[in-house]
Amino acid sequence: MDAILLQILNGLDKGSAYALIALGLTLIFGTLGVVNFAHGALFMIGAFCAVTLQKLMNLSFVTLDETQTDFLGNPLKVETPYVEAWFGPEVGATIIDWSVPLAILFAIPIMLLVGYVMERGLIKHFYKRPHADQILVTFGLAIVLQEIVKYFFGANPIQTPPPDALSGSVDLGTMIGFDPNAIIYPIWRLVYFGFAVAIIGAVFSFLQFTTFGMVVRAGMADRETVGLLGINIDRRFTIMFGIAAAVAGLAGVMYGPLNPPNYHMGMDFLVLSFVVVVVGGMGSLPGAVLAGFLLGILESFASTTWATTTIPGINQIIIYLVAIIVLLTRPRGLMGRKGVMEE
Amino acid sequence: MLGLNKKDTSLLIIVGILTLLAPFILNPFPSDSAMAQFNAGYPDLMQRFVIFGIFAIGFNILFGLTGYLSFGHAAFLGVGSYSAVWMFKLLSYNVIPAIALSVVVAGLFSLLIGFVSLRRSGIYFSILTLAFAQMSFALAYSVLSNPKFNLTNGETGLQVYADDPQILQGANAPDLPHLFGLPMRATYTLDVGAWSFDFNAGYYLCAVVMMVVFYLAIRIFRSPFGMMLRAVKSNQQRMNYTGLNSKPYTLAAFVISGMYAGLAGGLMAAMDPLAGAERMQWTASGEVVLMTILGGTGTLIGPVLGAGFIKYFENIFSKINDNVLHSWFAFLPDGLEDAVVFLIHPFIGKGWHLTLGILFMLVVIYLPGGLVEGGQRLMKWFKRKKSGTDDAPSGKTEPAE
Amino acid sequence: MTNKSVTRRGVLKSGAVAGTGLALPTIFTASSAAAYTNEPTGSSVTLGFNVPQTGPYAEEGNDELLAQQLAVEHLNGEGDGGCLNTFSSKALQGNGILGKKVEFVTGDTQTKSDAARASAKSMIEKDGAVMINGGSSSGVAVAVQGLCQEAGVIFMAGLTHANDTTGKDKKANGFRHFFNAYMSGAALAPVLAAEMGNERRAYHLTADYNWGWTQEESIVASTEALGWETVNTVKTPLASTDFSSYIAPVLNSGADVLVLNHYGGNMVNSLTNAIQFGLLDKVANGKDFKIVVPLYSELMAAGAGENIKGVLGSMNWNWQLQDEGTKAFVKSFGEKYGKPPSNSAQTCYAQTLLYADACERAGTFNPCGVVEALEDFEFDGLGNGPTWYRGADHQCFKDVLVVRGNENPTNAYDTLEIVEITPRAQVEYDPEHPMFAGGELGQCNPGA
Amino acid sequence: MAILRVKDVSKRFGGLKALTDVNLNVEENSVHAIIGPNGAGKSTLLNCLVGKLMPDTGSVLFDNNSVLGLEPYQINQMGISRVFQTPEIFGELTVMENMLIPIFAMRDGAFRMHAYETIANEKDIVEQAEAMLEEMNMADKREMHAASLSRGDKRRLEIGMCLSQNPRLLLLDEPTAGMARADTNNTIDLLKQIKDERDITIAIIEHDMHVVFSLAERITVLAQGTPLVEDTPENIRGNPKVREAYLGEAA
Repeated sequence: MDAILLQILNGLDKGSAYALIALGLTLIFGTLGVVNFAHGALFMIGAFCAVTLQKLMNLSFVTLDETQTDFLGNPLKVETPYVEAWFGPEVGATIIDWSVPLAILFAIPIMLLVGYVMERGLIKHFYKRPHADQILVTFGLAIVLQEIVKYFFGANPIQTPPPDALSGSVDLGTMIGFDPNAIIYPIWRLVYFGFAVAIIGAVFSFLQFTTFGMVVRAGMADRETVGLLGINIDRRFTIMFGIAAAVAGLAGVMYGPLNPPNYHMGMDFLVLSFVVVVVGGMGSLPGAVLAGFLLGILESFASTTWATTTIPGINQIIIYLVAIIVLLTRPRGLMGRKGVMEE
Repeated sequence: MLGLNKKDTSLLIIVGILTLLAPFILNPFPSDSAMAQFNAGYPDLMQRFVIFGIFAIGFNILFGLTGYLSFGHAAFLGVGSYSAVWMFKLLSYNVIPAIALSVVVAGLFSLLIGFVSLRRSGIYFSILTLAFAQMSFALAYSVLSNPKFNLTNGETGLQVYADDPQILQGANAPDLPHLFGLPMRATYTLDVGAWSFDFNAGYYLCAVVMMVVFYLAIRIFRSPFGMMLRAVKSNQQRMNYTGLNSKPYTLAAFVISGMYAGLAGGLMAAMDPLAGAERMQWTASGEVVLMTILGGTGTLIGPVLGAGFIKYFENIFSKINDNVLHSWFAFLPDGLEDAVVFLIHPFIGKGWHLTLGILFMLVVIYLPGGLVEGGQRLMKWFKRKKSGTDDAPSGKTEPAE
Repeated sequence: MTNKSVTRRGVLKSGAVAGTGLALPTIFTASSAAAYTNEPTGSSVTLGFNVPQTGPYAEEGNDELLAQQLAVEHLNGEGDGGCLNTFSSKALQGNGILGKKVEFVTGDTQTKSDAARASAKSMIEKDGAVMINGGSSSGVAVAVQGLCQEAGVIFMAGLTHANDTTGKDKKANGFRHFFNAYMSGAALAPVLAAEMGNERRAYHLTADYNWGWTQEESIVASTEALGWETVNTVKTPLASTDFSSYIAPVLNSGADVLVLNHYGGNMVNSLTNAIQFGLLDKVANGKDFKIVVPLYSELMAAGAGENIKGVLGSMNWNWQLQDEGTKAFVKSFGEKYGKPPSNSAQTCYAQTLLYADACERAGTFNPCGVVEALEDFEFDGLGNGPTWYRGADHQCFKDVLVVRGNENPTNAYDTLEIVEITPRAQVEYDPEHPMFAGGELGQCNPGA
Repeated sequence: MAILRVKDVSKRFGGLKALTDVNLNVEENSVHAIIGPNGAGKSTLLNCLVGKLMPDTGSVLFDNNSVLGLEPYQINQMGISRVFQTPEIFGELTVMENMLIPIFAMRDGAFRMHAYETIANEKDIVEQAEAMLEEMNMADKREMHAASLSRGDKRRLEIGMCLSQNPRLLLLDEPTAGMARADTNNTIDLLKQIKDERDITIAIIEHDMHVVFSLAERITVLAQGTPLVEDTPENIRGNPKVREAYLGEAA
C-alpha cells in the first residue's frame, strides 16, 4: 500500500514535468499548427534562467588570503559574493539560498521575450510551410540554442539547490497512519507538483474566462472564421506562443532542484513530450495534461521491482508501449479532435 | 536507356561518373597542404556518404512519395546491421549472405511495424514508428544483451569473436569482411605529385550497390506504382473512391524503404563488422529525416546530397581543432591570428553541432526546396548570365527529377 | 594492382617530395611497401586523440584533450617537461619520439561506438595516425580497441572501467591504464568494512548496460565476501533522467546502504535524488544509512555539488596524491590551464607518455614492437606509485584510491578527499578470474 | 429495373436519428435526384451508399449485391463512382496523371505492384486517358498541376476521372455547390451530355432546385431522415407537402 502511494506520488511528480511541457507544445500545435522541435530547448532555457540568476547572485570579488594556499601553492583566493557584501552576510546568504524561487520572477519576462522573438523572427514565416520544414528549422534552432548554452555554461550539470527551508524530505506516512519511514517524500517534489497544478490551472482559467482566451480557443477550433470576424488573431497567437514558452520555461526553472540542469536536458524531454502530446490527442489541452500524468504514473509503476521482474525491460519501454496501445485503440489519442495533424 | 527517359538517363550517368570518380573529386587538395583538412576522399567517409545515401534514397521513397513521415527508420538500419554481423559470426566473413540477410530481415521487420503503424496517419503514424524504434533501441541496448540471451551485445556493439562458429569460413579466407576473398578494407593508393587518391574495395562495392538501388528508385518514381504513391500523398479520399486500396500501396512503400534501410545497415556492417545499438536511436532516425528534407524531399538526388552534407560536417568539421586553425592563419600577424582563431573557434571542432544547426536553419529559410533548389537556382543564374535575358524567377519550385 | 589492408598515408609525405620528379611513372603503381600501418617516414609522427567533444561527456573529453596536448608538448621538449622528469624510464629525450616531432589530430567520439569508430578510422585512414588514445566509456573503448586491432595501430584506452575491456574483449593492440570494476570492488571492500561494519544490507541501483552490470557484479562479490547481504539489485534505463521511482522504495526495503552503479549524468541525478529523499539522514536497521558510488570522477563530483559530502567511492588517481609524478603533472597542467587535472586526464596523459616511451625502447613505431615493449613493463613516476602493465591482459596494476566527498571543501577542486590508498597487491587478480574469462588477446597486428 | 435498392435503412448518431426507414429505388439509366432541406439526412444517406458509414439496420443493394460492410474502393469496383461536393482530385499531380490513375485502377484492381514498369509503355491506358481528356475539353491542360485549375475545370476533371472508369452508377454530391452561375450552367450541360451519350445511371444530391429540375427524371424528397415523397419533377413542383417541408425555400 505504502509502495503504491509512493509510486503514485512519483508518477504525479514526473507527470508534472511532462504535463507542463506538453501543455505548451499543444498550445503551439493547436493555435499555430506548428511542430515545434525547439520546445525542449525552451524548457532548458528556463532551467538556465535559474542557473544564470544563481551565478549573478554569486558574483564575487576576490581577496587573497596569504595564510592559505591553493593546489599550486599560490595564496588562496577567497571569493565573497557582492550580495553578501551589500546586504550583510546573513541577508545575502538568504537571497542566494532563495535564488531558484526568485528565478521565477526573472524567467517570466525572459521567456515571454524569447517566445516573442522566436515567433516573430522565425516561426511566423513557417505557418504555411510543410510540417517537415517546420521540423527542420525548429530542430536547427534547438541545436543552436543548446550549443550557445553549452558555450557559456559547459556540458557538465550545474546544481541549482532549493532553498534550505524547502530541501530535504517529509514523512508523509506518519501523517496518515503509516509507520515512520514508510512514505518519505522530498519537499521540493511536492512543491513542484503544486506549482505544476497552479500553472495548469492558471492557463486553463485564462483560456476559459478571458475574452482573449475565448478568441484563442475559437481560433484553435477554426482559424479562418475567426479571421473573418476581424479579430487580429495573429497578434494573439504571438502572445500565445510567448505564454507557451513561459510555461515551458517555468517548468524548467522549478525542475532544476530536482535534477541539476545541463545543456541537453531539453532534448531528453523532447521526444517524450511529443509522445505525451500525441497520446493525449492532438490539439487537446486537457488531453495533454491527462496523458502527462498518466504516463508519469505508469512509468513509475513500471520501474518497481515487481514490474521489472514480471516483464524484463518494461521500465525501458513502458512509455512507448502505452503510446502504441493507446493509438491503436483510440485513433486520435485520448482526447484528440478529428482532422488535426492527420494529414 | 534501361527504360529511362533522356533526363533520367543523364542524371543516372552523371551520378555514376561522380561516384566512380569520387576518390578524385573528394580529394581536391594536396595531402600535405593546409587545405587537406577538407579532403573527404578517405575510404571510411566515402563509404558513409554512399551508405547514408542509400538509406536516404529509401527513406525518400516512403516520405517523399507518400508523405508518411516515419520517425523510426533507424530501427531497420540497425536490424540490418545486426543480421549482417550475425551472418559473419555464424557463416563466414563473406559479405554477400550478410547483406542479403540484412535486406530480408529488415524487410520482414518493416512489414510487421508498417502493418501496425499504417493503421494511423499523420503525426499519429510518426509517433507509432518512433515508439517502435525506441522500444527496439532500448531492448537492444539492455535486455537483449543479457548474458543468457545475448542477441545484440548491448552498449559495446555486436562483433565477431574468435570463438564464433563461422562454419563456412575457409581456411585461407581473410579474417575480415570480404567479397569472395577481396577484403573490403583493401585500398589502393595512387600518388600523383602532391596528391594522393584512395581506391577502396569496400567503397566501390557500396558505390555499385548504390547505383543499382538508385536506378531502382528512378524506376519506382517513374512507374505507375510511384504515381500511386504520390496519389496517396495528394488525396487518399479520392484514391479510395477510385477503386484503389491505399493501404497496400503505403505498406509496400514502407517495406521497400525499410529494405533500403536494411541494405544500408548491412553494408555498414560489411565495411566495419560492428553493430551498435545507437544506430537505432531516435536521433539516428531523425538524422535521415533531416538528410531528406535538407537535400530536397521528393526529389531523386536530394536525399543523397543531404546525406553527404550532414556526414561531411560530422566527420570533417568535428576534426578541425585550434591547432589546425593556427596553422591556417599562421600568415597573419600574431594578434590578428589569435583574434581570427578566437572568432572561428566556437564553430569548429566541438562546436560542429552549432555550425550544423545554423546551416539547417539557413537552408530551410532560404532554400525551401532544399539543396536541390539551391542547385537549380545556381543553374538558372548561370543560364541567365549566359543568355543575357532577364526572365523573372518563377515563384514555384518544380521538383527536380 | 596490389592490395593492402589499410592506406599508409605516412608514406605519402616523403613520397610527395620524391614523387615530383617522377610523377608520371608512379601513376597506378602502389606506393612502396611499408612494414606496418601508417609507418611514419617523414620528420613527424601523428597521434590520434579520440575523445567525446559533444554530448554529455564533452567536459570530460575536453579535459582529456588538454592533457593529451600537454603530453605532446612535453614529448616535443616544450613546457616544463612534466612527468618526463619523474618517469622511471629515461628513454624519452624531449625530442619527439624516435627523433620525430609529435603531431596530433583530434576527433569526436560523441560517446557512441559508431561515431567513435568513424572518427578513429578517419584519423587512421586520412591522417595517418599510428596510435589512438582517449575516450570516456567502455562501450566506445571496446569498439575502438577492436578497430585498432583490425587496422594495425595501437589503442591506448582512456577512461574505461568495465571489466570486459581487458577481460572478454581484450585485444593485443589495446592497453588500459585505467583501473576496472573489479579493482574498485577490491579496494572499496576493506574500507567499507572498516567504516560500516560487516553486517550491512546493500541495495544496488545499476545502469542497465554492460559497464553497469560488471560493476554491480564486482561490488556485490566483494561486499558479500565481507559478510554483507544484497537486498536487491535494480537496473535503471540509461536514458533515465529522474530516479525518484527507483530511490523511493529503498528506505522500505530493509537496506541500510545504497550502492549507485551509475556514471556521469546518471550518477549526478541518482545521487541528487537520493539526497532529496533524505536517505543520508535516516537510520535503518539501527545504523546510519550510507551511500556508495563505486566509480567517482571529479566532473561528476562537481556536477553533484554538495550532495557528495561523505559519500564513499573509488578513483584511479587524484591530483591530491603526493608522489613525485603526480606533483609534476599537476604542476604543469595547473600552470597551463589554471585547474587541476581530472583522473581521466591523467590516464590519457600517462598513456601518451607510455606509448612514446615504448616506441623509444622498441626503437620502432611498429605495433608489434610497441606491444612487446609495453607487456610486463614495470615503471614508476607517472602517479600512483610503482605500476605494472601486465602482459597477459594488457591491464595496468597500481594503487587504487578510495575517496570520500569532502565535508568542508576549501575551493572548487578539493571536493573529494583521499581516504585510503589501496596498495596494488590488494587489487590484483588472476587473468583467468571468472569476471574476466573468455576472449583472447590474440596476436599483435601491425596491419601490413 | 432498379439498379440501386435502399431498404429500411436507419442510422442513429447517439440520440440523433439521422435516417429512419429509408426506402429508395434508383432505376437503371435514369437520373434520380434526392433533395431535402439542410439536416434532412442527404449526406448521411450518400455515405451509407458508398461505404463510408454503416447503417444500423436495413440493406443497400447494388445490382442485387449488398454493398454494406464493403470499403469505398470495393464499392467503386462494383461500378459506383462518386463526385464530391468540393472536387476531390490529386492536386499535386498533373491533369494527365489524374486521368491515368482511375484507368489503371480499372485494369489492375485495388492494388498492383507495378513498380518496375513505365507509364509511357502502357500505351492503351495513355490513349484512353488522352481520349477522356479530349472529351472533357482539357487536352491542352494535361501537364498542369491539378491544384492550379479553376473551380469549374476541377469539377470537369473529377467527373472525367469518374467517367473514365465507365461506372454504372454515378453519384453526385451537390456538384454545383459554391459555383458561379456560368460554371453551374456548364456543369449542367456536361451532365446532360453525359446522360445523353452514355448508358449510365446518375443519382444526384442537390440543394439547388435549378439544377435538379434541369436534370432529374425522378426526385425523392427527404425530410427529417425519412423520404417524404418520390415522384416526377412536375408532380414534385406542385406538391404542397414538399412546399411545407421547404417552408417556401423551394420556390
